[in-house]
Formats: sequence, C-alpha cells, structure tokens
Amino acid sequence: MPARHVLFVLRHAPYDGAAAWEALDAMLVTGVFDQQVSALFLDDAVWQLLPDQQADRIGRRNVGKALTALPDYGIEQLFVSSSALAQRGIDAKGLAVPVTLVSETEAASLIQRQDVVLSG
Amino acid sequence: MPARHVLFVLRHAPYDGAAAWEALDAMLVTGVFDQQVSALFLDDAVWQLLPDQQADRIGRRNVGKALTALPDYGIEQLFVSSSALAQRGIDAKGLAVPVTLVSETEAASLIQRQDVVLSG
Amino acid sequence: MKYSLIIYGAPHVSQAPASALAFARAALEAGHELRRVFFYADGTLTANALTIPPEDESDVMQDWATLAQAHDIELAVCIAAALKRGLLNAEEASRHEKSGGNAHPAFVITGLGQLVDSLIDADRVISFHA
Amino acid sequence: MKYSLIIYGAPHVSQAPASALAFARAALEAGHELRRVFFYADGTLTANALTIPPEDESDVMQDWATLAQAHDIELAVCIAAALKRGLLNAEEASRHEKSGGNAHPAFVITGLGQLVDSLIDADRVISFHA
Amino acid sequence: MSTLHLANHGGPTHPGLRSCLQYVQSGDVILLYEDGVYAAVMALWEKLGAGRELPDIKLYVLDTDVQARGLDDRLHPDAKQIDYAGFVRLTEACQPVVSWP
Amino acid sequence: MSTLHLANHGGPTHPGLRSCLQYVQSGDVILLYEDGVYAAVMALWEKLGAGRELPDIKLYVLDTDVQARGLDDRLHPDAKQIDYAGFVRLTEACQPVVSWP
Repeated sequence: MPARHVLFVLRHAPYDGAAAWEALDAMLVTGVFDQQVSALFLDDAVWQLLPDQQADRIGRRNVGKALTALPDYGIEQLFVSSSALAQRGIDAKGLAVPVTLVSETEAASLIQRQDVVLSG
Repeated sequence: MPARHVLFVLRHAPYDGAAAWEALDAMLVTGVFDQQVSALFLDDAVWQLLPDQQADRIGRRNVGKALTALPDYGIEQLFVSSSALAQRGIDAKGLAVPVTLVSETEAASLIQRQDVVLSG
Repeated sequence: MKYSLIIYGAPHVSQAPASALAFARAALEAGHELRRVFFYADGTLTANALTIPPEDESDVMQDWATLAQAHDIELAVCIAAALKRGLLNAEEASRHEKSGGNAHPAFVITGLGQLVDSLIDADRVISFHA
Repeated sequence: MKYSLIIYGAPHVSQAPASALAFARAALEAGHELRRVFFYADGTLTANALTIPPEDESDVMQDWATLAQAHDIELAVCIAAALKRGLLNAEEASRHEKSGGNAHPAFVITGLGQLVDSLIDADRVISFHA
Repeated sequence: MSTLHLANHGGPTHPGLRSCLQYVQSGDVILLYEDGVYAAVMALWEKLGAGRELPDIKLYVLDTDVQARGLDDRLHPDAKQIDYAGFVRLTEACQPVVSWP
Repeated sequence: MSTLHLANHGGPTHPGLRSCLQYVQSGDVILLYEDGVYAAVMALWEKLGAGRELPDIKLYVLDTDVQARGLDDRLHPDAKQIDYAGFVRLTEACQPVVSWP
C-alpha cells in the first residue's frame, strides 16, 4: 500500500491543555509507520515554535524542545502561517526547528492535497 | 451574618460542555442558602435564554426550561447584555425567562458592587 | 467505503462521543464499513465504567458498547492519553500498583499504532473533537 | 484573610489545579487562612487516584493531598460534577453498584452546599478555571 | 474532489470557525454541527460575509443540533439543514474531511 | 476597592480576554496568567489598545507562566512581572476577584 499524505493542522498554544503534546505524539507514530507526514502551524500553534521555553517552571514537558525531534523521525515538512507569525510579532528566524513559511492560499492548497487531515 | 452579593457571570452557550448546567446548579444552591444572587448573561450565554430548545434531540437536559425555575428559588435578578443579544439578532421579548437588559457600563458597575463573582 | 472515526471529547462534557455515535449509526445504515473507532485525548474518558450519566441524559458509553458488539467494531483507547487522565484497565492498574481498573471491558486499551493503522486503511477519516 | 479557592480544570489537561496549588502555597506563606478548596466541573478529576502523571510532570493530586494534610485544608469535591465524570468514592460506588471507587482518600465527596458555605465565610474567593 | 470542513464551535469570532473560513476554497463544503450551528444564524452569518468575500461554497447545518438549540426559525437561507444520513453523504462526496474545533 | 480581573487564556481574540477588556473600569487591575500571558506580548497588546481606548488600568503578568512560554523578551513594557506572592498581594488589595476563562 502506498504511503498516504497525512497533514496535522496544529492550532493550540504549547501548554493549552494536552493538545500540543498529543498531536506531536500522533505525528511521531505516524512518521514511524512511514507515511508522508507534514504539519501546518496556524493561529496560537506558532507559539510552540519559540526557542526558549522553560516548561519545567510550570511542571510540564518542553514542547519547543520536543519539536526538534521531528526531523529524526523523518518529519521535515513543517509549514507555518506567515500571517500567524506576523500578528504575534514573531521573527521566522531563530525558531526552535526549521520551517517553511506559507501564505493562506498556499496553506489552503496544502490541505486540499492530503489523503488525511488531523487537527491538534 | 448578612447575606452576600454573589454574581454569576455566564458566558457559555447552553450545550457547550456542562458549563451552563453546572453554573445553574451552583446558582440554585446559593439561592437556597439565602444569599443575594444575581446572574449576568454575556457573550454566547444569551443562547441559553432562547425559548424553543429541544435538547432531548441531542440527549441532553433542556437549559432554557431549567432557567424558568430560577424565580422559584428567589433568583430574579437576571441581567442580560443588550449588545450580546443585538449581535445575535435576538429579540429581548419572548425569552424563556424575564430579564433586565444592561449596557456594558451598567454590567461593569454591577460587577463592581459584588462580594463574590463566579464565572460559568 | 471504509470509515475510521477518531473521538477527542469526553461524554457529558462534550458532544463528541454522542455525535460520533449518531454518525456511526448513519454510516453503517448506509452500508459503509467501520472496523475501529479510536478514542484519543479526553475521548478516552468515554470508556470510564464508573461514569454515572445525569438523569435524562443518554448513557453514551453503553450505547457505544452495544453498537460495537452488534457490528463487530473495535473500540480502541489510546493508552498514553488514558493513563494521564486516570483511565486504566486491570492489567495497567496492576502494573502501576493501583487497586483496580475503571475501563469498561468493551473497550481495548492500546497504542497510537492502532490509530495510524486506521488512517492507512480507511477511505475516510472523520474526527469528532471536544 | 480567609481565602476560598474553587478549581474547575482537570490536572495534566488544564493548568488549573497546578496554578491553584502554587497560589495556595503563597497565600499560606503570607499568613492567610485556607480552610477548604472546592473542586468543581472538570476540577473534580483532580481527585482521581488512578491518574498516572506523565513522566517529567508533577503529581498534582499528591501535591494537593500533602499540602492539605500539612495545613488541615478540606479538599471538597462536588458529587454531582464527579459522578457524571466517573469519579466515585467507595460509598458512591457501592450505591451505584460499581466494582469500586477511584477517589483518593484525601478528598471528600460532598455537595454544592459546601461551596456556598465557603463563599459566605471567605474574605476572598478565587476561581481557577480550565 | 471538494474538501469538507467541519466546524463544531460557536459564534463567528471562535478561532476554529475563523480559521475554517480563512482556508476554505471555492467549491468546498462546510458543515456546521454541535455549537457550530450558531454561526448560521442570520445576523451572524451575514456579519461573516461582510468583512471579507467568502468563496463560492456550500453551507450545511445538522438538523438535530439546530433543533436542540431552538434555532429553527433563525437560520440564514443559505444554510441547508441535513440529518446524519446527509452528513454521511457529504463525507462520501468529499475528501479530505477537515475538522476545525 | 478595585476589581481584580484574572485572564488565563490566549490571544486578543479569545472571548474571555475580550469580555474582560469590555468590562474593566478605570482603576481596575488585570492579571494575565497561564495562556493569558500571550496577550501581553508587544504586538498583541498594542493591537488591543488600537481598536478601542482602554481605561486607566494596571497590568500584571505571572512570571512563571511567562518563562515557561519563552516570552521574557517579548512583553509590552506596561506589563509588570510578578510571582505568586505578588498574585496573593493583588488579591489582598482588590475585591471582587473576577475570572474570565
């Protein structure tokens, strides 16, 4: 069976419930199963990409650091809404992990090309 | 000990989780304990006031109908944001229970007068 | 068509397990195949056998168990999501030295691999969020 | 001053029980009185003794139990909110013919009257929501 | 194939619905269900159109969720009511199916 | 006495924070904690001021939540960082305390 294109549309801040972690876990396992995994960071999910998170201050695991493991699992297609970054005054340089900026139109056509889209 | 002024600031639609029910339960019990209870319906909480809810269609209890019990518990101070109603095109006449419309300034000074404010 | 459903919300607190149940019934009625439903995030709490549904509300857990038995559907619950929400079966309870489990026997506690297996296999994947 | 805290969010899924714990410690350190903490809505799940905290995350339930014992604080859990979320003590479990409860013994399952009692008595009421 | 967008939350300012409307394309289908049906209320759906030009999409609402909330007479005429069988038919005809919680 | 407003969620479009800012009055105090601290990020807090005139309020953010999220160098200068002891002092000085989840 050919690998399927699975996109994770991420919209939650890193410590907004367990959503960011549980999406990340699902992405890693999907990568292990040799599917074509990509991720799209929208809205408050761009906060996940900040480099200097100190999650231990609130007794949680560090989401920014965990994202750096994605390339090791073959997940390198990380897309980020450039308008979501701009609205929050976040510079695309110096994020926790290398990403590709996309416009709203590019994000929409990325969604359209998928076999499966999961939200997290 | 003199009765305390307890305000419930309601902001959830009737079937958005259990929030509307659990705020209502807390209001009723506070009323039973002879405190000065009032409620302020803001944002999506104004949907709770619509008269023709058929919650059994989704296996839930009818919030609109339950609100009609409030006056029986001595809770008659029900304030509703007039702008929240207007934004949603809801006519203040014919709501499930009699209410007093308030402006944003009136709502703010209502909040300021309380001993305790609970959100639901 | 082969369908795969993922449920992310808890019963009585979100509509997700109830909406997914109504969808599943309609899909089966239309002749579609549904071999597995995956419970993730707060959706894992659907399997909590200690839940006492409020009066006048339907018993979503029991309804899922009944549908699953009638149509041979696997009710798969993510173990990592379940443990941190305090949902365990007997085996996990004993491994973690807890007095006993609370998962209903109609549900299988399993890994995320089963989620991916569903994704690979299905013609349509529908997510029901909180 | 007399403080009363209300916790509405579940551990590991919301920050509410952890934030409230840090606030409670600071309030006690400042010499304030805290006689009861009321767990409502999803906050009731804080008392679930079957929760296995994720590695590297703190055990919020145990931390609350420890603080409560050290400072004689009542940890009151709303019974109506708890039952529909599948949180029971031994007594409720046997009343509803369930195999056993899952509430940690440091928490007391009680009614909303205890919430109102806290409101009447307190100089300050602070709510920690999901 | 058209993409099917599912929105199960609230008013027009809810971030899920806002994102949904940002990434919907011409020919796509939107189904509002659970609290998502509130967005199809006349006054709210018109406001959604006012700020930006919505592409040419088909809009559906789930009938049980509309009735549960007492919204039968308040919906925008563009919103077509369907039942769960209709929901299933939409998923047959569309791919992928995207949730915007 | 001043009212203390607590906001524990998100960006400026989050309904809790939006309501909080609608009902805050001159002399009130706002404490942003948990995900509420994001609203104090420079670009976002400035946008909040742009649309409407905010009354004369005091703005605080909880330091552990700021650090956990990596926001130390991104905050608006009006937002003063405090710890939990400072949080307790705000509740001593204000009444009532209102949460805007």
